[in-house]
Amino acid sequence: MLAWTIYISFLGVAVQMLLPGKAVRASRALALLTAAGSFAATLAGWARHPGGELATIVRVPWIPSLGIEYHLAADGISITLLLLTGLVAIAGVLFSWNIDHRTKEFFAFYLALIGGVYGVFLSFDVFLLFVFYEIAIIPKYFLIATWGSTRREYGAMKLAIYSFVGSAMVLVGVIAAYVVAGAHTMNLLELSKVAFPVHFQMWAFPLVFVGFAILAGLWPFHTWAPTGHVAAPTGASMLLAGVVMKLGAYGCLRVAMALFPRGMDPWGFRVLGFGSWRGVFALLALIGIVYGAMVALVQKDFKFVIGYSSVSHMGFVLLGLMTLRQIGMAGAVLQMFSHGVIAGLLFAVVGRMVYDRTHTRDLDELGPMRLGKTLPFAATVFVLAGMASMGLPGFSGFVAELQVLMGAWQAFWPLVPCAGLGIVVGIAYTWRAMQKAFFADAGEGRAIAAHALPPITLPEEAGAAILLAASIAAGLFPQVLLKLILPALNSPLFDGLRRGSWQ
Amino acid sequence: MTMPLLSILTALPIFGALIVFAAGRRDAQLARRLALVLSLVSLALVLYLWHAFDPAGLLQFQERHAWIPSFGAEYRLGIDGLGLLMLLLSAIVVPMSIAASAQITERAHLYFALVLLLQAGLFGTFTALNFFHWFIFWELSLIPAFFLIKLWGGPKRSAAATQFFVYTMVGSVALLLAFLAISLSTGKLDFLELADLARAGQLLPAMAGKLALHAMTARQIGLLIFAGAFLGFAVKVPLIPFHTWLPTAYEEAPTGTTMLLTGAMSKMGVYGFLRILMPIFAEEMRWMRTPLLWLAIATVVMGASAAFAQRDLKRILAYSSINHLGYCMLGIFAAAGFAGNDPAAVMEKAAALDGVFLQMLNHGLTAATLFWFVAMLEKRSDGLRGLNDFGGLRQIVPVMCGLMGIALFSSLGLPGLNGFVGEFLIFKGVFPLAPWAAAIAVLGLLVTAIVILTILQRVFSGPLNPKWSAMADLTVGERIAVAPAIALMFVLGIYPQLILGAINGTVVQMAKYLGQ
Amino acid sequence: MTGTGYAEILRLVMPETIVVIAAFLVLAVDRFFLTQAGTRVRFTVAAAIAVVGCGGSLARLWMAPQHAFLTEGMLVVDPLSNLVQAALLILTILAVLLAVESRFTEHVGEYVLLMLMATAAMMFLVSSENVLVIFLSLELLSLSLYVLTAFSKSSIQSAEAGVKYFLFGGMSAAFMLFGLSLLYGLSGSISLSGIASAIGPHGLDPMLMVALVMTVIGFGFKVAAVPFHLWAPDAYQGAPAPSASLIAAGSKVASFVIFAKVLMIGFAGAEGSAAWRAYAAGYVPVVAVVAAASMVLGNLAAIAQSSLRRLLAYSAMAHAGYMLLALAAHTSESVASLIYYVFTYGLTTVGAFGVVAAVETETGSDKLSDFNGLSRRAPLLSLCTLVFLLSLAGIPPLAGFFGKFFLFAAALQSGMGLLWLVILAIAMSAVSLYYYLRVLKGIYVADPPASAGPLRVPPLNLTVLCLIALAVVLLGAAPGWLLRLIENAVSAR
Amino acid sequence: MEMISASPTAASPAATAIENSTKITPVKASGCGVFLVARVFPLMSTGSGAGATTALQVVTWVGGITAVFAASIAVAQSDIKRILAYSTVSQLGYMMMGLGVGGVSVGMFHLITHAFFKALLFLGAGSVIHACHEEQDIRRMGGLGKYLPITFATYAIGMLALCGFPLFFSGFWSKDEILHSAHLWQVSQVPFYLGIVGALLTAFYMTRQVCYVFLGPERLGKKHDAYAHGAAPHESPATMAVPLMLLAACAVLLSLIGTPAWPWFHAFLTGEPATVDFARFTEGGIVPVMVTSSLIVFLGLGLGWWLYGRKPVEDATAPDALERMQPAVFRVFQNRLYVDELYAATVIRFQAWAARVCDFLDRWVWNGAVQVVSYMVLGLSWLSRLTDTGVVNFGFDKGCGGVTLGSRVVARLQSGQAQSYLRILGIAFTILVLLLIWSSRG
Repeated sequence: MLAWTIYISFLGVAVQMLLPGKAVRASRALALLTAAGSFAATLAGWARHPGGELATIVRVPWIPSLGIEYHLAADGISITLLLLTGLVAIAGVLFSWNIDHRTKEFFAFYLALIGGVYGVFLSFDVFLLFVFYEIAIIPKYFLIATWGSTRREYGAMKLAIYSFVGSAMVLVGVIAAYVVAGAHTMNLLELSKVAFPVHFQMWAFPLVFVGFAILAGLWPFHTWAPTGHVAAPTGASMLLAGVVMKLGAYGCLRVAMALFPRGMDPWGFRVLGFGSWRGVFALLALIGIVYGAMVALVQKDFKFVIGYSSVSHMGFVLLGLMTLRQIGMAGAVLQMFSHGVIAGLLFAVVGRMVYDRTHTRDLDELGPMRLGKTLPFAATVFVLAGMASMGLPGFSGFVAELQVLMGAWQAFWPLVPCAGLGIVVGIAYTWRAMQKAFFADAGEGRAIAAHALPPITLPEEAGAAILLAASIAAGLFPQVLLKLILPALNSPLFDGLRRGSWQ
Repeated sequence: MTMPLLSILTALPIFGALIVFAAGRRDAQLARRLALVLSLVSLALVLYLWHAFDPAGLLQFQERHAWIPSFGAEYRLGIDGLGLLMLLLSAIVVPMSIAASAQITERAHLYFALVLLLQAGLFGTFTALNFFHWFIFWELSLIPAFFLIKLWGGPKRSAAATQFFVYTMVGSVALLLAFLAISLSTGKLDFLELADLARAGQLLPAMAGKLALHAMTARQIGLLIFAGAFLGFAVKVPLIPFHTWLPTAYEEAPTGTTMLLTGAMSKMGVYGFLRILMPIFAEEMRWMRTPLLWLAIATVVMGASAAFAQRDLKRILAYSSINHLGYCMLGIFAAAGFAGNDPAAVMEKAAALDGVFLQMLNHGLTAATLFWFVAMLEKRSDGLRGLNDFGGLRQIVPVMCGLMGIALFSSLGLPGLNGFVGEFLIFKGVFPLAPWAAAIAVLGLLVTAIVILTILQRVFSGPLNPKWSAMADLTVGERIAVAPAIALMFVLGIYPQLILGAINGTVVQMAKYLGQ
Repeated sequence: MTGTGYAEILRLVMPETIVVIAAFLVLAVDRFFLTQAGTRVRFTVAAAIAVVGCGGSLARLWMAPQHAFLTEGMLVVDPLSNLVQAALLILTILAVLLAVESRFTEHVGEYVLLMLMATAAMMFLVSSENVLVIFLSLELLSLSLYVLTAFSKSSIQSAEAGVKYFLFGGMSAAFMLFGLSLLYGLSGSISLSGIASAIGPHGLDPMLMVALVMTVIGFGFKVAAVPFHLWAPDAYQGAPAPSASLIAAGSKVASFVIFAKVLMIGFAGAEGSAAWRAYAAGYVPVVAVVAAASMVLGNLAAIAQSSLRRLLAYSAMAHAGYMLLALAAHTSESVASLIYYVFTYGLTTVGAFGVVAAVETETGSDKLSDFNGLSRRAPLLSLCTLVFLLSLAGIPPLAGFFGKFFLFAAALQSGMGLLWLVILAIAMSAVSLYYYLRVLKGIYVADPPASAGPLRVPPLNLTVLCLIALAVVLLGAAPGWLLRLIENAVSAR
Repeated sequence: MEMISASPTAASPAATAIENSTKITPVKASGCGVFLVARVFPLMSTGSGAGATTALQVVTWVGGITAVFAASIAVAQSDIKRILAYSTVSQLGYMMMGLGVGGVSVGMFHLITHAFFKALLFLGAGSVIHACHEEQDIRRMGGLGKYLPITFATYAIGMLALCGFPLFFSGFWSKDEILHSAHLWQVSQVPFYLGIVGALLTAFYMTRQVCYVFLGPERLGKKHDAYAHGAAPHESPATMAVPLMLLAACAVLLSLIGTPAWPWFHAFLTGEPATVDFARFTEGGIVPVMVTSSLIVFLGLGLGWWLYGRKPVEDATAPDALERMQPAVFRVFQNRLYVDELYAATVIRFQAWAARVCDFLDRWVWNGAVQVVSYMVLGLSWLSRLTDTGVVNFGFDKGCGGVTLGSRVVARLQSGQAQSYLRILGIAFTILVLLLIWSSRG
């Protein structure tokens, strides 16, 4: 059932291309239908595998001579991320409702991207995973370069290059792993059973991890994220921040960490106080948290604030992964979901509700417009989303970061206070942006009347409602997702990790 | 208790907020009346709880459901005397604040909805017994408060609101981190269970064992974590020097909101100390006794003195609230700071805690009323509230200044009014425990008296400032509105048993536990 | 010539023969019957005959696969050679089909004839393990390609390209001849295996080194590896599209196959090693160095290009670099991967040149700016371009990616020693994406010139291109069967 | 307690406020205070059973000192109401002392009795003031006895009760109980003597007051001739007279419920049945104490009479008798022992200074610290932002730029000059051969 998420999406792409260029409404409807369809498929699949344990969906030999299989499988982590993808995809379509320039191409690329993402989350054969991973990259480029706003071509190309450098590193690692294993298979599970030589893991792990983590916005390879997010059209930036960054984190967990667990073992010597790659990446993640938040604190461009906030929040994901504690990693996966939803929401407000109406993202210019009064709905949504993003309890972000920090307390406690600093700064920038954009005091500058702005449309309200509901639901009943995630973390796939420094 | 009364109590204002927001869109008055009615309903509910509450028993009206087992989050509600008292206070203050917010006309439906949300936050905070559950409300109560200040506040509202919010958030984050550590080391987030652990002396070893931090002794770890939690509450109370958000916030907030802030929200901090820090970190508090007492003294004395230096009525009252809460802190630290559970010590601690409880209630009531009077004054002086803007008002608005005088005297601690009882008991309890602290803190009493009397003198007596010769006295409606508060001051002043009776069981048990 | 009569030989070389006959048939028909007809008709007829001829030869290869090893490796017919020949024929067919609509010459007969002769030459080339025959067929191939390059008499560029190609081809031919003669001198044999068995024992003496390098230079010229590439950009740019595609696709396939044969059979025993820090003299290091140079220089130079043809030329060098990796690895897997790679590469390049031709005939030039907004003017064509370029960039699930993957995997399987080269290759292919994306950006993102209406693409070309694109996708999505064929073929010898 | 002693001083706003609200307030308010202490008495006296806990000691001492302190001030006052106010304070001191030394019943009993006769006195004073056209200075009164007989009589009763005139007045019994308990107090005898002195002073200043107000010549007219308007001092109407008489009655009769013989009130508070037993008088030193206090009272009365009653004061401006004897001492008392000045000099000044300091700390130190921290964070943020644009992004862009540049250079190698081809070939050839030769040596 889950496999249909991929098929439906690509089917949607095909049909989109066959549509006549004029049929704008049709292609919108079709896009929405496709997204909803694949989401429904996800739900059905979830209903079928509620336990979160590993379940193979399709497994047919693909390139026998290389032992490559077309192997789709899902565990709780995949399902969680599939749910996320479905939600964000639907919301993204809703928030792209106002795209009328080359609509069908837009949605074709959009759905292709989604299909690729679904593929990554579902494929259990490293080769297949990589294939989908790359498939997801190209549409991003065109979405941004064609429909984007500021410096779109720069942003798009930057994103593409970063992604490709990353995937190049991954490719090297994967091929090397394939060869070294000599098992003539690309199956994740079997590869994870292979005991690679430690010295090999010691260079393969950082290679693959960084390769994926680039896409997860690991500092200092994060700069594609803000530029890309800002340049992208709303729907795309929702997908970028909401889903694509998760691809990176997912790859880190699924491939890098599952295949090369010993890569995180201590080196046996210390450089600048670091004893292992684990420590290095944990620190980088932490720097990402604080640094991203701080940069966001002093941005003038509303969208950049959100862009950097994603860097900061993805830092939590990576930190959680590096804790190697069950709770920390569960928190990381939860944070993937949470950040996906929240960032999507924030970008929707900034890009669609505000920018498409006021045509400026400069916080100082937005101030005098008194958007709090003229766009109360946008203001409300942003406040709620902001609360969620700053990790107020009751929203998904809180539970996620809570668990990540718990893991961090156990793994490397000295980092925790710094993470706390990151959270505080996060609160500061969210609140600053919110005030400057929506509730600025009566200042000079052009105060525009309410009627000057087109009212919030139904699709926007629907999309916002979906995402908000998701965030709050996950915040109040994280158990629902944890039930999926925890068994997945205990699956044999991560035996290596557990044998390693997992506690 | 089959009926989840506490959940209902908490849910009521939330739905109320929705109703007000939806219904009051057109008509500010309607919104206000609706909100008032709703708050009175919850007051009635609280009174029913009060009635149904068994003074002897401890934890009552419990509700308990599993929530997130993986880190010990539970849905657990329940109140003992402390919780009940706090519920009562919030239930009393909120209607007062709504009644005092008549001048809010712009986006009134939003305003009153937020007020009700704030009330929900308060109720949730005072009834929750599991950190996770409690923290949700603890944080969520900030948001309405923030917007109440931000959207309806005075000229410097943005700065004030942000400072208030970020400042408190810093505290919360520290608190959160501390509790993460605890939950890791024990797997529990339940206040009572943690308290039991702490009493059994297992908490500290657990923490030390689980978080084997580099070369840190168990004591250091304990102190580290305690410091985190302490910061969270110290900011909220606030203890000097974590208080700088308060004067601006109180000054800039619309007076109705200030009533809420000082009347109810400031109690959240003290409540946190009583419910969380004192039971769970008893040992650490004992270690840190002296510094803590000094903090409390600083809060008492410097709060009062700073109040003396102010020229704006609201700021004066703000600082004097700091000073009054300082007494609570003094009582708590003294009670928590000393070991030994011989009957005498227990008795003294009980006295101090009794005083703290009463002081919380009384200060809430009195301060709220005072700000209310300031609001009335502002209404008549179109916004002027400088200490020296008035003078001789007693000749033209005798009723107002009579009633306000009573409120002022209550806050000054005149015997016979509620203000006296709490402070007296606190000092009575603290004196035998930490005579020096009590002695120094008495200065605070003196200075407060001077401050309050100065208000009386500058505002009400002396030559009449001709500017106000036309000022109107309290209307009948206003008199009726404030009457209950004033009456309550007398009642509590003369018959504190009303409260002491209800909280006795809790206090005595607390005092007993503190010994161990 | 012991025991094998000419009939036998004729039977063995039937495919080549069919092609040659078809070639003459084309010329004859064009000369004698179609003197009055318009270019289009003549091209159609010629193409038809050529296609039939190649088809026949294909059928022959398919129906009656032969197996033979004539004395001294004069003629080696085995599954591998059959497979390669089949591929060559397919490429030729495509090239010819794409040529049908072109208008650059009056001498249709001669043109198609030369294409077929070149094809025949390539077929001979790949089915021989004898330095003499190799050299002869190489010369035949080169000569026909020179002419094909300079064929567009109207265009000065074409002439220039032809001259340069010829000059440089001459030099490199000289080098190769010198090298081969040295080999003969050293070994006293003209068959690769003979040479190998003769030089194997003594290891690598300076003479052999010189011979080796010279041979490498000769073939490096054919495969346009840096630094022997200098002819390529001009030739790619100047030559008429069909010739260019033949040069870029067919001759590359043939040259690489024979290059591999020469090195792996002829210099067996003199491999040496290019492993990091475990360096040993032999042809592997030479090839490795050349490969590295090709990747770096090809990719970098491609970034700066503004003409699609030149861009393709430089990317061709880069791809040559990747393929040399397989030679450096010199295992049977690597050969298989090489063959897969070069097939798919050839296919893609033919397609790419087809697109160039289609756009050129409309806009008159191949500047990147002329592709702006193509997706609005010719959606289907743009889609094909997308497929071709992404495949060249190595994006899954297109053939190019799998080619690269197999290649690198094979290279590593020969030992982790080549890891540095693989990493370089992958990094460079990441760089390569940049310039391919630039082209695609022009096509999809940029807006078409205001005046431009829909672009007219001849239906035949379009269908052919679509077929190629489809093939590229299919070879990518299901590389299994082709890979099996190749592996069987490789392991069969 | 300091509050209350300070409260009636007319200068301090508290008193004004109090007098504004209602005359009875001081009594009532302070009564509440005592009552409260009485209520929490169990709390206070817990622990060491002998009723001498620290709290109680504090109460006792404060009470005793207040009693004497306030009384001595009252001696030299000339405002009728202020005298009463200070006497109230001093009586409160008694009550506190009583609570401290003797427990609830003692203090409460005096509270009750005092409430009545002090109410009586205030009312009487009111009536007097009313009669004298709002004149409050006793030096400008005198001889009012004949104009206001009822007031005079009742006032006298109140006065005697307050002084604790033996046997017939409630004040005597309640005060006596206090003194008795003080006498029995283990901790110290000083409170007892304080009480004695207080009693003496009370008797003295009350006599003085009465002499000034009701006896002697009329000094009223000297100020403003009220007679011109024919408004001679006149007795208050019944509305005032009746309460006076009722209160007077109580002032006398209350004594019945608190005698040691029949301690009904004590019993009422303790909940035991009350019994009549005159033998109790003989118990531990009751009689001696009674006698002593009576003597003291008589002494005080006598002194007062000797000084003020014997030869009446003719002139309002005439210096006070005491003043004539001890000008310095009297002035001290008259100026209320310079309490206000003391406060002004010490507490208030210190307070003002402290306030300024705290305000400074608040504005600059605490808040400054917060500001500094936040600015540091902001600074760091800017730094990070600069790093991001200046280093990370810059690095990326420059890197890409470098590649592009390199590609240009490389592309320029492609000169297109056929002549250079051979050169390049040659170079490549030699390089490769050298490479091989060099490597084969190694």
